[in-house]
Amino acid sequence: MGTFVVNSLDVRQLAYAYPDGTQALFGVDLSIARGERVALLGPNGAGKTTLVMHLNGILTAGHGSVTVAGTPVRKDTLKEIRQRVGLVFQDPDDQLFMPTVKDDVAFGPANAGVRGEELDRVVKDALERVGMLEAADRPPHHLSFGQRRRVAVATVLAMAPEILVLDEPSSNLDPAARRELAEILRSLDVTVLMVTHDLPYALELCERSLILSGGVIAADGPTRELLSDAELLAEHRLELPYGFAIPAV
Amino acid sequence: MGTFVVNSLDVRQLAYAYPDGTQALFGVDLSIARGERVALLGPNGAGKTTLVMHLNGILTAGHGSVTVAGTPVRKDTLKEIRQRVGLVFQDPDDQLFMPTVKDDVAFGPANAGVRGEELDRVVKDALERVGMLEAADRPPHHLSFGQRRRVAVATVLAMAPEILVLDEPSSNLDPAARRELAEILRSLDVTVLMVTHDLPYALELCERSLILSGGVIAADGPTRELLSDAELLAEHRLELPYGFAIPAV
Amino acid sequence: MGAGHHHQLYLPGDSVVHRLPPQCKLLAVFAFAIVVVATPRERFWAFAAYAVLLGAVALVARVPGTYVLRRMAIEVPFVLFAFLIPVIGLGERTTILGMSLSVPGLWAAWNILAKATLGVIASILLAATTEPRVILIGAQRLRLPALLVQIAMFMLRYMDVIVDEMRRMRVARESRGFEARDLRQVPVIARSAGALFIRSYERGERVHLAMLSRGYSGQMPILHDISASVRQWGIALALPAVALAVWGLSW
Amino acid sequence: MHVPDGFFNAATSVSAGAVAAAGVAVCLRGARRELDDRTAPMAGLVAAFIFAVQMLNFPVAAGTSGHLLGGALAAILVGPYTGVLCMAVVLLVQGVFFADGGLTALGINITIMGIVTVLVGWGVFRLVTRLAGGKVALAAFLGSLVSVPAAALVFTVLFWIGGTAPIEVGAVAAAMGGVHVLIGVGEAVITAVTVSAVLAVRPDLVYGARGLAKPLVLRGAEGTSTTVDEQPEPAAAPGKLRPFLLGGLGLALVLAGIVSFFASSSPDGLEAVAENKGFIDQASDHLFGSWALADYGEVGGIPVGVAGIIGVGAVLLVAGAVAYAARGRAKVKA
Ligand SMILES: Nc1ncnc2c1ncn2[C@@H]1O[C@H](COP(=O)(O)OP(=O)(O)OP(=O)(O)O)[C@@H](O)[C@H]1O
Ligand SMILES: Nc1ncnc2c1ncn2[C@@H]1O[C@H](COP(=O)(O)OP(=O)(O)OP(=O)(O)O)[C@@H](O)[C@H]1O
Ligand SMILES: [Mg+2]
Ligand SMILES: [Mg+2]
Repeated sequence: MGTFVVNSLDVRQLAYAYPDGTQALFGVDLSIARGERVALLGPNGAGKTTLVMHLNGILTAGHGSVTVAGTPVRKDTLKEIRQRVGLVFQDPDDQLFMPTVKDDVAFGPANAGVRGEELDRVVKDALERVGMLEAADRPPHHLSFGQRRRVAVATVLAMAPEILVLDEPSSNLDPAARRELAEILRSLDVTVLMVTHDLPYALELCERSLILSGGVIAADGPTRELLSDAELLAEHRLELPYGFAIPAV
Repeated sequence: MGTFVVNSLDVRQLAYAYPDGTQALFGVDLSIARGERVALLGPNGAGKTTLVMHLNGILTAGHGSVTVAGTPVRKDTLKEIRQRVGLVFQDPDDQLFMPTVKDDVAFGPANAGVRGEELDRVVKDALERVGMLEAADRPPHHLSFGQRRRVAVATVLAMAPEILVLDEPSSNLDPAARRELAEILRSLDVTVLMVTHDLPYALELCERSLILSGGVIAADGPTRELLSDAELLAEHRLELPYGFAIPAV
Repeated sequence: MGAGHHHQLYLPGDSVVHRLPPQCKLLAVFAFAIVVVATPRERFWAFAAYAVLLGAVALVARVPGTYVLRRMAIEVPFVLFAFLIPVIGLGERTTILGMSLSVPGLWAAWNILAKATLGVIASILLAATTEPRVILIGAQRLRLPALLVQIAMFMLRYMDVIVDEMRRMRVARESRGFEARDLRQVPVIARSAGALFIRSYERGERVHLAMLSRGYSGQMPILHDISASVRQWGIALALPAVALAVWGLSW
Repeated sequence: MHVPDGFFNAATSVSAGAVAAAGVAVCLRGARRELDDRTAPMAGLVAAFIFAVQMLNFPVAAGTSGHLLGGALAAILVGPYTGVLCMAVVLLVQGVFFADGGLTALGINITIMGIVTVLVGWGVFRLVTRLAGGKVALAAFLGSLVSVPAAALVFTVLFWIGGTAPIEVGAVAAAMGGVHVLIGVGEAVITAVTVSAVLAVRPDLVYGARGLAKPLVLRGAEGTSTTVDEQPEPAAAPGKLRPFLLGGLGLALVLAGIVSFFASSSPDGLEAVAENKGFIDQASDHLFGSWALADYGEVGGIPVGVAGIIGVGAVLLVAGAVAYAARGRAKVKA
């Protein structure tokens, strides 16, 4: 009896157009296995955010299908899907809405039925990990941008999802927080898909990368290999930053 | 007869508390000479955005003073100050408000009295520089985050300010756009103050850096020197990224 | 809450009516409303003529009748009220379809229905052919105090911001496993509603500051020329002028 | 409560228009004191919020519906002058963009829903804050609670005098009053919650509670700290109570004056008189009888027209006096 392996994420022929008519995705195919950490690279306007929004059903496929851990994303499975997939938005303002940081972080676990002391513990733990415990009682919209980004990450960590999808999580973080986030991600035993423009960060964290460009997957392979291919990178407005050299293994 | 040199920016003993009581600045002192390009570094929540908002009078000093090119920032000088200082906000959503990208970029110059063909030319030019000319007729809130950031930069470029203040302009930009922005900044003959968490970018662009930490200036000196001082950096949650080495001169 | 539906108020188009400068249209609609209201209620055919006039405007502007009908729902409360007046009204009574109705009440009901409906349709046509922002620029041209125009401008913007923030908050809630199914969830909505006010305000405030930092001084810069030619005034004022003529001829 | 075209007779519409115009003019003056470039967007937000709040409709007996008004909320958040302006803008936008409320009834709508609610709401709010010492949420609750039925009452009285439909005033008053007391409770809860929420995180935004800020701290290079106790710009304190009471009194007088003036133009009343005197025919033949903006042939032009002009004159006089008084106060303070 062979084990039957279910991919964490399976996207087939996904196409999507925004209500105003702009088509952003033109048939995206990708699979991510359980426990993988994958970087999603690509130029501005490539459709990364649009793709990511499909992974927990915030946008619903115009065409094609999205399957999360074997469950297709459909109206009736949304609740389950959203418990499994934790999404950190590109804009922290999209993520935070409760009157205090504490309440905001507690919101997800509370919806999943966590209560009382257990809830307090989960909240405290998540805030501690991102270094925002002191701000627990402040309103999230009165934090600095980077602080909001950290709280946004905490709201998702608190839900302990199986699959973590992060849309440019390191932008606006100070360098130490950026490294701490990398450590958190490495310490978790979850599948990670991370959108980023920070190629060294992708290399540091993710074995594998995808390049999304013009609404389709243009390349898929080991990060180290993709980043060594200057021509491929240049084609998709990617390039290694000044002063950076791919470290030897 | 010695020439009398006026600094572009002079901040003296600036302190500020937000209306909810959080004090963000505790006595900031800094001077930036005409034509300098200076990076403003510091951890999340250090007060960088708060400081930057004082430079064109969006926030008004609780204590202390801000002087722009010899003119103190006061109620009656605000109009003049705002023509001189162009500010790119950390969150592009705060910056864009008109129904189309084109109108948004035209807003500043139109307020300054530019009209007709001249206005069209200015707008086209600014959009071209950031590579967003094609989106001229789209509504800004229908753009991707990185595209919005570029338009935000264009709105300020179109005003041709003497002093350019940018709050994390490179975050969410794709690597090519990040380099192009650096080229634009280098090509302009203006004073630049740039907030950033991207230390290699600061090194690439700015001779001099300031570290703001806990609401006061903690260090001020040549970028190369500051970035070589690992202890100083660590004290303020700064560190050079993985795989980066300060290039030899 | 339908605070955002002003997006659907405007039907983009390129008709003569669409192209008229906003100040002309505004004045025309106000003048028309005054003529309608000033028409004695006994002059049935004058009201018919007004209706035909509005129909002609709708035709020229290519505003579909179904659209106008849908938007007329705003009138429903008063239509109901109008139907009640004859029943609860005082004075001499008559019997129609077996119901005892007040005669002055019937007149009053007709009066309200006819005039309110014509007024509503005129406003609908104005809003359907002119963008809200542009209407305000027109109002500014007509010397509506700048402060009022400014408040109205911000109000329109904030309607967007509120709707936008509401959408963001809803998406954020749902993506963390929240479903508004039953009443137990009301407190959550209520708590986040408190945050909504501040959030909308603060976002709007930052945007306003961004406007200030780009030289905004209380008046929107005129990016597109909207000065009206004599001919355009003529076209616009044709509506109230013809209505006035009808009014004059109606005795 | 949005009155459409054709609901009130011309005299009432014109008089109310004059009251509204005078009121708005006074408030434009007064608002300059309350409003700087920083609070202008606040006025816009309050207007948008009130617009949204007014979309919550409740059925009222007699087939109409009532909704939350928001005048008290506006007054507490942005001050009474600006509050009236916000309400006026909301009504203007509703009338012009949404066809909600007739363009010729704008004056009536602004008078009832803008001026009356703000004056009553703010008056009660200030009274309570003064008597109960700073209990802002409570004052907000009571202010808006009273303001709604007050507006309903004014509506009923105006309709009785100048409405175009002959109905029994008692019944209308009971229905309107009853339902609006209930609406008032709903509005009071929303106002109190909103005001407390804003007060908790942005106390500087509540006009009715301006005042306090902590001293700033300066940090020196060697970790020294000094406290500076200077307040850059003392925020304008809420206006005195008396001008508003005076204003309210003035408005009440004016309305009462107009009301009694035109009491005779209420259809049944006047009709009786007219028939007695046998001047209905005469009136409708009369040149001015048809000139009058009046809805009514049977009302006749001259009395209404002339009365209208006199009424308008009176309104302008009183409004001018109120404006003068308010300005005088501001000067004394400065
Ligand atoms: N709400 C929207 N309505 C219409 N078009 C949109 C909307 N959001 C994004 N788009 C368009 O869809 C395309 C893909 O946008 P998306 O946000 O997915 O890009 P992205 O890859 O995330 O870019 P970035 O790196 O800048 O975040 C772009 O062309 C963008 O202009
Ligand atoms: N609107 C606000 N109300 C109250 N406190 C605020 C507000 N905005 C920021 N703060 C607080 O002021 C301090 C400085 O914030 P600021 O936004 O200036 O930080 P920053 O240096 O720009 O950080 P980042 O790198 O995260 O953008 C922080 O402690 C923050 O929580
Ligand atoms: Mg994106
Ligand atoms: Mg910042």
